[in-house]
Amino acid sequence: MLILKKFLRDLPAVLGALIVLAAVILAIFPELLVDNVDRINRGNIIMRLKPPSADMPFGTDDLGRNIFERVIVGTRSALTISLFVVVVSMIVGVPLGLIAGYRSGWASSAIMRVTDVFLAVPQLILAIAIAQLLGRGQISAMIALAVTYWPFFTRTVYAETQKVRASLFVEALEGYGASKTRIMLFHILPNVAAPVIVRATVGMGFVILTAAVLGFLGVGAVPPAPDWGLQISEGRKYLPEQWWYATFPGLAILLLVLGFNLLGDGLRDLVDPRLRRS
Amino acid sequence: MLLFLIRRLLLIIPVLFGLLLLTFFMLRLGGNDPAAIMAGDNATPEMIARIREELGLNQPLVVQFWDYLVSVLRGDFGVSLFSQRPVSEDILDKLPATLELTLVALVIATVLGILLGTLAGVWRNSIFDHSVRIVSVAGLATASFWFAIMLQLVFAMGFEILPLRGRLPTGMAPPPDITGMYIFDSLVTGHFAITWQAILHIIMPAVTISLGGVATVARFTRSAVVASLQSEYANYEQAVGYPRHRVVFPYVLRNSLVTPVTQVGLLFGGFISNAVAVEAVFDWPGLGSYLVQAIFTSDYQVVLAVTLVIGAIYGVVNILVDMTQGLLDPRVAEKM
Amino acid sequence: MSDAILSVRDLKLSVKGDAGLAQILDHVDFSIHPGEVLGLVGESGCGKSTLIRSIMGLPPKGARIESGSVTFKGQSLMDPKIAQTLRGREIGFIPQDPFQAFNPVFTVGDQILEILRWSGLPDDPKGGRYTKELRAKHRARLIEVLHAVQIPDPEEALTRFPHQFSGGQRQRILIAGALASRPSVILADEPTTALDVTTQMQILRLLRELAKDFNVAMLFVTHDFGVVAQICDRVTVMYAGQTVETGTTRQIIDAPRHPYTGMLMACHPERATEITGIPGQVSSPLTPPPGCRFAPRCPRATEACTTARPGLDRRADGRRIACIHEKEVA
Amino acid sequence: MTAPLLETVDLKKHYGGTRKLLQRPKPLVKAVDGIDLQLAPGEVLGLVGESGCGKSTLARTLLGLERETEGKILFEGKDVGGRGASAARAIRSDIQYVHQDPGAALDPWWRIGDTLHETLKIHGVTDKAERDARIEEMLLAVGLNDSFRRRYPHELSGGQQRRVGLARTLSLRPRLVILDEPTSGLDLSVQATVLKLMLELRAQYDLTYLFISHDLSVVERLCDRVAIMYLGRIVEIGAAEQVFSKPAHPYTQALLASAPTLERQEAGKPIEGDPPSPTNRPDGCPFHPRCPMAEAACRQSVPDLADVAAAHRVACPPALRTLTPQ
Repeated sequence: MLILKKFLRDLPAVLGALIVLAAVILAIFPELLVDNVDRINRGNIIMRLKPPSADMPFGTDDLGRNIFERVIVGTRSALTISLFVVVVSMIVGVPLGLIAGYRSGWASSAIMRVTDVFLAVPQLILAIAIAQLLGRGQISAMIALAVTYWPFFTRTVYAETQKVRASLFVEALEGYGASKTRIMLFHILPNVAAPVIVRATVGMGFVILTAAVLGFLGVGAVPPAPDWGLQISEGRKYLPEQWWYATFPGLAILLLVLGFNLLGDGLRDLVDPRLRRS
Repeated sequence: MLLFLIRRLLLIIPVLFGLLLLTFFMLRLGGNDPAAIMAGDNATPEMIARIREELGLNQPLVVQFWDYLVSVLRGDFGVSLFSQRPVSEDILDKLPATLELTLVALVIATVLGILLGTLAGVWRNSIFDHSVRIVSVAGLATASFWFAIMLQLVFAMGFEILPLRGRLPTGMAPPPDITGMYIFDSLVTGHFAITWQAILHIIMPAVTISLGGVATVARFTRSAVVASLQSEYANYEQAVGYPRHRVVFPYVLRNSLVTPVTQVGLLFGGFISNAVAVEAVFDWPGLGSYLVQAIFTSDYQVVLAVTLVIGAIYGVVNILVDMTQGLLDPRVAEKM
Repeated sequence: MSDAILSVRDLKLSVKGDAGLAQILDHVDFSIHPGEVLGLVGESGCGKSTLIRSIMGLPPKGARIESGSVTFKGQSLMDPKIAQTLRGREIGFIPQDPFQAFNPVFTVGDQILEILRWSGLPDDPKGGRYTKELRAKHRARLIEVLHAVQIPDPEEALTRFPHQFSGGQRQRILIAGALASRPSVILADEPTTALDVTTQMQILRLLRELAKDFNVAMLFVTHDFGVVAQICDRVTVMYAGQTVETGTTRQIIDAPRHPYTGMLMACHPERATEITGIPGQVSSPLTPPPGCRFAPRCPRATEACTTARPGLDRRADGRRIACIHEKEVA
Repeated sequence: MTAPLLETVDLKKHYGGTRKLLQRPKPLVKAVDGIDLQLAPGEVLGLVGESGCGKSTLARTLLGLERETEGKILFEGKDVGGRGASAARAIRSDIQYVHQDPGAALDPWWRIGDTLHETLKIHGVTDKAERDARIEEMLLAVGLNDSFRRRYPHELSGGQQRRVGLARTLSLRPRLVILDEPTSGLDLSVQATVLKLMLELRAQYDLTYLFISHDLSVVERLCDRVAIMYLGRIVEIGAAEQVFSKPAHPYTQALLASAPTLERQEAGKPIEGDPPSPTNRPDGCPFHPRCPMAEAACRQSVPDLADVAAAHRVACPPALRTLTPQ
């Protein structure tokens, strides 16, 4: 309860939580703001490239589609991709980091060497290559991002595990004869959970950004999907006259990622044990 | 120190080997048939078979990998399917453009990030601190390619004060080639008109790339400064009569630089990532756009070589970062 | 007795924090005379660190001085500007933990010379710039003091980094830093707590000699009566933010009169006939008991103790005791 | 002397001394270097030394957390040495440890009650009712009421944390308890109550203590025998009364002279120099560079313990010569 109260006092974090919450609701129920979700890909050539108006606050695109509605519906794919990527990366990366950080021996060095190889090149480059190999589409983008993102979790968990491992209470447990598995699952895991949750929250935003780059470069979603990165790439051709086309999808990315980052920041402050003690 | 340098350089080798292994098998097992691409759209199966024979693509993959490895060690990265030139020549052409861009971005990120972060840390919880926080969180939330487009929209298309794309105006000849980095080369050779143009052209792409970096460096500097100001030694320094500004600079600041400097190494990867998309937006003839094009055309020799080069640069940058830490902190230096 | 150089008069201070208003100090009162070593003794939570910071003119964030004063030779240390000019120059400081007090990335020479740069020496030209010659002069003075604190090869020591010294040597260098500017009083905040026994005794003897040689007064904060016996001339005892008893070292150690001092001394392994302790816990500064703060744990407490704070009265034997049951002269 | 509960024979624990390719060599640290120790059932043996003397390493090696480099560990005459960490802990479950900082020894995310339950579970007490009963008993024994089960570690004061640490260890019904600086960082008034509690518990549960401390006054009060350690070796051991009243080893003498008492100690020069680091220990007797009695032979060979009186042994030939004239 005290924690909740503390969280509510952190205005930016609350703002972030509200943004994320709104995005989740819109991803599940786009009907709330979109008249007919099935029709968002249907063009209307007469309405082509109309500037923002009260009716269509973000204007229309080159096929006369309502950009506002397409941006709203785009929330769903953005969140789906990032949730998938982050969850898969955590499932793979967290146990590996835990093992590498707590056990010593060949398995642990092998894990870290493989992680090093993945981290030796920027994630985006590997992701583009893999996405291209798998063939263009949202699914390949998701797989490509997941395959290249898990090492980040391994690294975080590895570092945190080493910190916790050095702490006196782990030594005490070893002294009392607790098994390694018990220490790892019941003591180290909860203690590294906080930084992992923070990392995952910020990671949601990061993946949305990376996925948008894939869409923009043309290795992600396929038209006519209402993908934000893809929309920016299409809208770019109509600059500067039809500025709204490329601008609003970008603002949507900014807002949602901002939401995750603010939330992650707030959580970081919240779970900081130094602050918890007071 | 020398021992440290040698050991670290040697440690890059297995990582690069692993990287090569990963990309090689990934491309060959999952990718398109290079022979089919080389032969073109109208090739007959016989032609493709002949090319396979010539390139040794019939051999087992392990043998192919070995052959490739041997030629890489000799400095031969093969020939680009797309440009029909040796890949190493292409890379030497494109690398300076990317290096120039990332270096300028690095300078912007470090200088601005440390400045903002320090001031925010010193004036904790002030309006300035809150603004830096908002700006940096927003900076980390911005898609770089979109930000690039917005900059173009405002400064190149709207106010028309900055050039839209490229490294130099069309028609302007590049300065004599020393490093391939125009700003440096033109300064050294005295072509100041070119310097000016090169700077104008690099502003928008460099700012775009550094955006996330400024934010990251600022945040890490701020928290390090805050922690350092609350440390025992900062207390001691105040207690024995150092004036406040001296406590901050240089005493607290130099301590606080260790963490952000680590970040700069990690940032470099982010810069190259950003460069891929940003180079595309600004038509910057660098390694990033070269790589993207190679990926799209399944030019696998190029993809392999460029990933390797980027991996090597990344490794060297991280060694430099560790050595900088040694310069900042004598305790670190002693362990080297 | 000559006039006090540093006096704390009836200091009452509260700190506003997240949990509420903490009444950290409640009428602290003592003074230090030229050349004497005054021990300030109290257990954790008695407000020693807040008091030290307030004396230096660096009260903790959110602190409010509700009444009283802290003065150095008549100048108020509650004025941040005056305090800034006196810190390092007239008031030296020796910190608790020599392992933490040094900035790890600068040489010890840089750090200690920085003190002299801002404090100056009494015979420095007034208002001048900080010249090379001045720095050389400060350096020479520092080397002289480093000799006095028995640092071998001071010239070379100045160019080394803190981690290259042992704890005892670091503490010696910090002592040199406190003495170099010829201050008239030094605040020593548990300067031997972090050291080993043998090193502690070396440092205590060194401090005792230096205080005499440099003719400097000292406020020596500690929780260890053994240390007090070694170095202090007089002692003032604090409990939960209140001064409870002040007297000469022998008076306090051999014949404590305030119930708290008495019970505390009885806990000392050398004195205890039977190991006991003091029942109960120190009250929280957020909800201090009215009147005498020790009353809830005091066997002699009566109703009167909980209504009004006892005054710190001077007794016939020269000490000052804040206990209504110790009115009669012993 | 009755059969010892715990005995070590020439126990050594060395670290480092290896060099990997292209790395800085790790210096060889002889943290514990040839310790012969006997603990009689029911006694309190004080182990005194300054930081870096190897007392904590000795404790960890006895406990089984570190594997000894050389030497024997016998518990009730049975060889329990030469095992890896988990095997050693299993066979030495009669030996338990109370940490120097019992607050940090508690997992910050676990309530006290859960931690106490877990400790018993690890030791195979599967019956929850029995665990509850034991925990209740132990909390009572250390003077905490049952409500502490629901508290988190950071909600406890230093003294309370130490009580929980004692309850946790004693719930395992050990025979020998290693107490690592059990009073450091405590206020005088709290320290007294904790010491009192430890003596009561020893009587109540028939315990043997190995009491590690640097605080001589506490050791003097609490211990039956005392061993003085310097750079990985025991330099003097004997009945507490003997050692404190007639210290034989020059280091012990210096240590006693350095401990601040309630009287001002004017006489005697304090010992010179800093406690040396175990990474560059001198040849011969490790104390000779600081020793006022040092002679040529001290620089060459490491002296062994020899009887100076009944149940009082010292590792210093010059001191022996003066104290026991032939």
